[in-house]
Amino acid sequence: MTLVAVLVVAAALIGVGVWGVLSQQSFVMVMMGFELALNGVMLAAAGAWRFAAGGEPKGQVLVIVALFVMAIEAAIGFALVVAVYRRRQADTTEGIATMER
Amino acid sequence: MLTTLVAVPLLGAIVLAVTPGWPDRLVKRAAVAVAAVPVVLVAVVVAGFELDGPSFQFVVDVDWIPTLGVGWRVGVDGISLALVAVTAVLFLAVIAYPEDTRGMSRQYHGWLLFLEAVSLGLFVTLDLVVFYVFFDLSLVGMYFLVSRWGHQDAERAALKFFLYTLLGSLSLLLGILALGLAMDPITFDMRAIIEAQPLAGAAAAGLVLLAVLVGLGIKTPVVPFHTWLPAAHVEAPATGSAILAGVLLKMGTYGLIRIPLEMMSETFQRYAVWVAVVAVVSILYGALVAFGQDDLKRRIAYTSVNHMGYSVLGIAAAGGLLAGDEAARALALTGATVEMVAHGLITGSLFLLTGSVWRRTQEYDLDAYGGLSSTVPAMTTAMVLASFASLGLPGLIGFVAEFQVFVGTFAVYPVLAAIGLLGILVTAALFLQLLQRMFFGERTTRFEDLTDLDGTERTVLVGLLGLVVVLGVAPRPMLDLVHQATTLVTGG
Amino acid sequence: MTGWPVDVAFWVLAVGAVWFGWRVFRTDSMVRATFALLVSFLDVGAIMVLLLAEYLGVALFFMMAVEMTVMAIFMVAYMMNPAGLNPMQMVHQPRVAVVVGVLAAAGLAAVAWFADLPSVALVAPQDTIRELGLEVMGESMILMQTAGITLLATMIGAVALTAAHGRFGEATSGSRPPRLDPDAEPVEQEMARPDPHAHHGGHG
Amino acid sequence: MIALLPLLPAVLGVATWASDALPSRRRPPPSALGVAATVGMLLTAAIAALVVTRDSTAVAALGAGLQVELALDPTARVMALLVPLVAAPVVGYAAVHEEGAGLPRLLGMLQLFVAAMLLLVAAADLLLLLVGWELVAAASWGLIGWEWRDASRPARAAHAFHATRAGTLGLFVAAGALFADTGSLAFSSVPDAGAGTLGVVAAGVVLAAVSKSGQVPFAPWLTSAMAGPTPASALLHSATMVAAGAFALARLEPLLAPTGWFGPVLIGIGLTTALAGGIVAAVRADAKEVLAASTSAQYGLMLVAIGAGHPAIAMLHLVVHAVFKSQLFLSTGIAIEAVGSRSLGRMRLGGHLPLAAWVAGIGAAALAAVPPLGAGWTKEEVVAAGAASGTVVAVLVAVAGGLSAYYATRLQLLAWGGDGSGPRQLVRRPRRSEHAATIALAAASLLAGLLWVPSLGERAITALGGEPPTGHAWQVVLSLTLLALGGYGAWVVQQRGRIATVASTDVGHVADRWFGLRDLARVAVADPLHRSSAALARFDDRIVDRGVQLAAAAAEGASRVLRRTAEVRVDAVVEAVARATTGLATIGAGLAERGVDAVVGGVAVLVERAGDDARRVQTGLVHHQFTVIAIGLAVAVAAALVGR
Repeated sequence: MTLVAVLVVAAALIGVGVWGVLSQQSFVMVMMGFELALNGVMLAAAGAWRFAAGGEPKGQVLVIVALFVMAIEAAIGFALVVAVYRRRQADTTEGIATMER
Repeated sequence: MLTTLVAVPLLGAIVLAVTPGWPDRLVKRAAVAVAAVPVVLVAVVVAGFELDGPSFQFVVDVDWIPTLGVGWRVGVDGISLALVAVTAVLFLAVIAYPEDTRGMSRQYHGWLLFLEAVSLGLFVTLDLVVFYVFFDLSLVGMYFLVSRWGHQDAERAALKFFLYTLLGSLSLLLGILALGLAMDPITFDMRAIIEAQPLAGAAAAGLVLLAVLVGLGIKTPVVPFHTWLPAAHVEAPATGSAILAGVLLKMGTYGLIRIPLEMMSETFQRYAVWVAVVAVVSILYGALVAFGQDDLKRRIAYTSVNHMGYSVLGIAAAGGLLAGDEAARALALTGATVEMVAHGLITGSLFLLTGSVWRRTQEYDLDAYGGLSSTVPAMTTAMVLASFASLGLPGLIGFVAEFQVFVGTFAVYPVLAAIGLLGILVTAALFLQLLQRMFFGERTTRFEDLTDLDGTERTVLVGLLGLVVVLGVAPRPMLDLVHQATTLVTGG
Repeated sequence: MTGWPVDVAFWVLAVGAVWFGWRVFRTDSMVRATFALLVSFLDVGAIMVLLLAEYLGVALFFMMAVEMTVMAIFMVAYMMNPAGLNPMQMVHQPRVAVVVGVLAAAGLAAVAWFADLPSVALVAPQDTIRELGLEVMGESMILMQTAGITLLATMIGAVALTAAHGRFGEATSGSRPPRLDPDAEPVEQEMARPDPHAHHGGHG
Repeated sequence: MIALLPLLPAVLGVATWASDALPSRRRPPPSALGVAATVGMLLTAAIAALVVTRDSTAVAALGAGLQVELALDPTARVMALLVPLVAAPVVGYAAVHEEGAGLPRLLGMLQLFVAAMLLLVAAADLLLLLVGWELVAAASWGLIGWEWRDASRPARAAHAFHATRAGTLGLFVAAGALFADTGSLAFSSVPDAGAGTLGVVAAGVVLAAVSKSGQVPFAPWLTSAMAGPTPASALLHSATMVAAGAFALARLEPLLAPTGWFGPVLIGIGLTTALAGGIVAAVRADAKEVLAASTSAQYGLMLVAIGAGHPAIAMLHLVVHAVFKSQLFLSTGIAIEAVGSRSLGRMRLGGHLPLAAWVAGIGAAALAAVPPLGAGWTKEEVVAAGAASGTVVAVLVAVAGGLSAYYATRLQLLAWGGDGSGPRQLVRRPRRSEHAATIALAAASLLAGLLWVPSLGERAITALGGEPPTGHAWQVVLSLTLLALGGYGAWVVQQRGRIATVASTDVGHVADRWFGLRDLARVAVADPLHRSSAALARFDDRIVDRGVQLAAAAAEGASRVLRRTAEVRVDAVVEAVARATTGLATIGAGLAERGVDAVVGGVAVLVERAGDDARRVQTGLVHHQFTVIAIGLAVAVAAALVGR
């Protein structure tokens, strides 16, 4: 278990997350992709805290901040999904194209 | 002091923007009063400027984004002070000049004041990032001025102008970033970059120079990047044209002095001859194409290409050698700067005059006119004076500039200077023909009851053309001011 | 914790995290996707424990367990096909997504692999939880407080967004009723449909 | 003190002109203006005398390392006195001779003309010389185009301005070369310049002077300048505009002669012009244009003297020429007003106006260089000076003298002949003050005859810093013989009644058109200029802007590709391609058929479409935005890596 190994795993998670974000039509699935990418980010931060920062407590704080971001993203995201669904009956990204032209 | 200079018109613009319900006449008076403040402030700065002092004076330096070395830094040397002065004067004139505001007097004057703040800010700032910000903001202001108060096809012309010059400024941004990031520690302080010459000898310096030159060349404009200019000018309101030609074009040549010439002198020296060639092409091409126009405003617009060519030629000559011929190179650079001042005053007057013509006749076609001299003598006099100033008659400021550019350039690029001289012949032809077609000969019956210039128009034009004459007859104060800076720049 | 058992556990968990992450987007059932994501998170939480960040790992367990449960309920309540009874493919631009995802992963991995990263390992054993507590209650206090406020604002915002009745009237005003047939045009509703041109006012 | 020399007439001129703006009841009458202008000129002459005796100079720094200097050398002293003295009767004459609302403008401009000329004369450096040079040209533009209601006059004024401005470029080059080499523009720094620089300076000055003095190949502009009012022509041809060229050459000759080619070139140009101008003058049917051509010829003689190393003689000839030529113009003006036409064929006014005829006769005799008059002496000196450069030169100068005798006689006989074939009635009789002006100038012409007194003549030359040339008797005999032949020839031809119609013969026709020089200027310069500028204007609209169009098209293509990769509806792509094709077809059709308008329209369409497409990238679909963000990030990272 080395820093490089942890970061590679994190990169893989982020990559899968990006793929999901870009390929999924459903808003919920898009958000899952984001969560997965953030998951990778947290892993990378934890790995860096462990192997590169010598256990400096601020590293853990960084992970907590990422956790916060995830929580906020989920809350606001779901709220928006609900609001959009109510207003436009849309649950996929193609459903709202009002910004076009 | 300089911060106030920028802040006053900006505040005026904000106040006009956020407080509706002004009566139109009050808006005009308030705007004129606000625009008069920078003129007074500039006079104070000029009076307090020490000719044997340091290069940049009235310096204020406040950190803004310290980690990137970006700050609110202002200061003027002789070159920028001359431009600041002409900017303040021209804006006062333009704001005072009557224009059809289409019932949006508040917005019109607000945008003008905003443009004034941006232009003054661009000339006084000593920070490249702030310079770039103002460079772009000027496009925004001009876009709205052209699109809202322009003629029929104004929207399109404004969009073309905006996109084209935005492209240029993006190219410029690349160059600015390269310069700032090459500093250690990173800073965008012009003085520091001039001192350090960060890209001297760097492999990519040529590319950076190219990016900067393209960016500034579009704004100036030089052939072949000039095609946005006639379209924008023809559709713009006359006051907008006056600002565009009188102030905004100077941003290109001013940048040319500050960035390539001062900050990358070694690299610039290597390619200066090509810049000079482009300048000569601009001079001849601009004059010839202007001669071929039958549209009053397009003709004057193309002479801007020609005149800015003189300025670029002077700058190229000043940067054409790293050492030697200091007196001639300083003379060329002084000429280039004076050309900017001269072009601002002269072409500003010419465009304001076309505005007066347009408001009376709604006609730009030269062939529609003839023999106006008897009906509108004051307009004729003003036009004749402005035309002769533009074609470089001695005793008027245009000659001072052109003489210095050519004599100075001769030491560095004699052949190019001699070829460029042919431009003044064509300029003479095109202006005399313009006068002849509009004002002399048989009077056309179509415009028999034309009214002559009114009091406001006269006052403004007397002011501008008075400066053209006074600075042409007694250029000493202006030349001393500018020469202080150009001597330092050219190492004389 | 060191030694080969740790390495083995790490790799097992790592492969699990990525595998289940991948499964999230390859299953027909929304609920199943949600749980796959949960497993991926739990794997990462476990890796954090292996990395001696016990607090973080455990916090991740709990938080994700709850969040994914909520998400599963959400799926069942709102979304079609929660149980994956019908096979379905709700994707777009799949090739672009794959290419970009692979590039992102490869790029980041390349950075991890080739970059000259600092190497200051944590000297075990150390009371990392206590240090974290002191940090959170000490120097990073302001950060935590800000985060708290932000979370509060998030809650309020989320409630406001989802509320059926808001300050400006019905949340459904101007909306279209649910369509029963997915391919049918939306039914026009009587109530308060905004003027379609009103949105374009700002473009001039 | 010396600064007053140009300043006084300038101020007076502006004041005179400005009186035009006064309300009509407070406007001074023309007579008052005329008197004021004449007195002003005399005052200026007095100042010139003071400056000459006190040897006043002035230096002023202009800033930017430039400095200007006013100083009079012996050559300039003569000019400084001559210009206001010739101008005094001319402005007085103008006030009574010309009528109409524009009189204050005319008088004002005449005085400004004098001011500009005096500045030019007093200049001791190339910058001021150039300033005066251009101002003189501008003033002459205003004067020639004075009657602007006739559209042809401003056009001719522009012709004059352009022709002399082309020469002015030479002064620009000279100034640039001198400054580059020595860092100064003063005449006194010319000897410090290297050989190459000296050559450039000399070439520039020669070009400027040749164009200004109406020499081949610029000569036809002088004929165009005849569109101006008579007093303006009188001043322009005698002491101001045209004189500037010969004056500048005379003043700079000692500095420029070391180039070696300076003298021969001047002699060549001068002789060619003297002969060609003489022939033109001999066939023209327009009274003023005869005088114009004779001016070219006379200045040709001065150039020969300068080229032969005798600028002092040239200056003396310039002085006497100024006196008799201005008088001839004023006299001719009387004749023109009397018959209401410039055509020589309708004059023969000797019977009606005997006094004017006799006065004009003195001028004509001077033009013909008949001996007891000063002009005769100076011409003989030119012949003698030319002989120093070769017998051929002397012979050709004498031939030119014969020609001048021919056209002077012809002019006199046709305009003032008293055989009664003139008009029955005069359109307008001359006023007394018009006579006074011509008589004053004729008297001065007669007075110049004192130059024949050997000691006086030689002193005049030495006072100008020259040396009298050594003449031979054969030259005098030759030149007088040719002179008599010329005069007799003109008389004989006149007796046969063919003299006014020479221009209708083939040879005469060619000569009348300045041997094709005017056409040459049109075909070689003006037409190509017009054509090329029109072509370039079209080129600019069509082709250069095409670059922008192409860029727009490229942007369109890029956005299309982007859209395809983003997998937006295929039919939109097809539609865009179709529209682009039709758009290109429109542009193609527009280029071929409707020209500029269509191209401008095409530009607009393309710009608009590029804008549309740029906007279309903004689909409003979240996943497209995410994709763009991801790609952008990757590019940024890559750039950061590459630029590291």
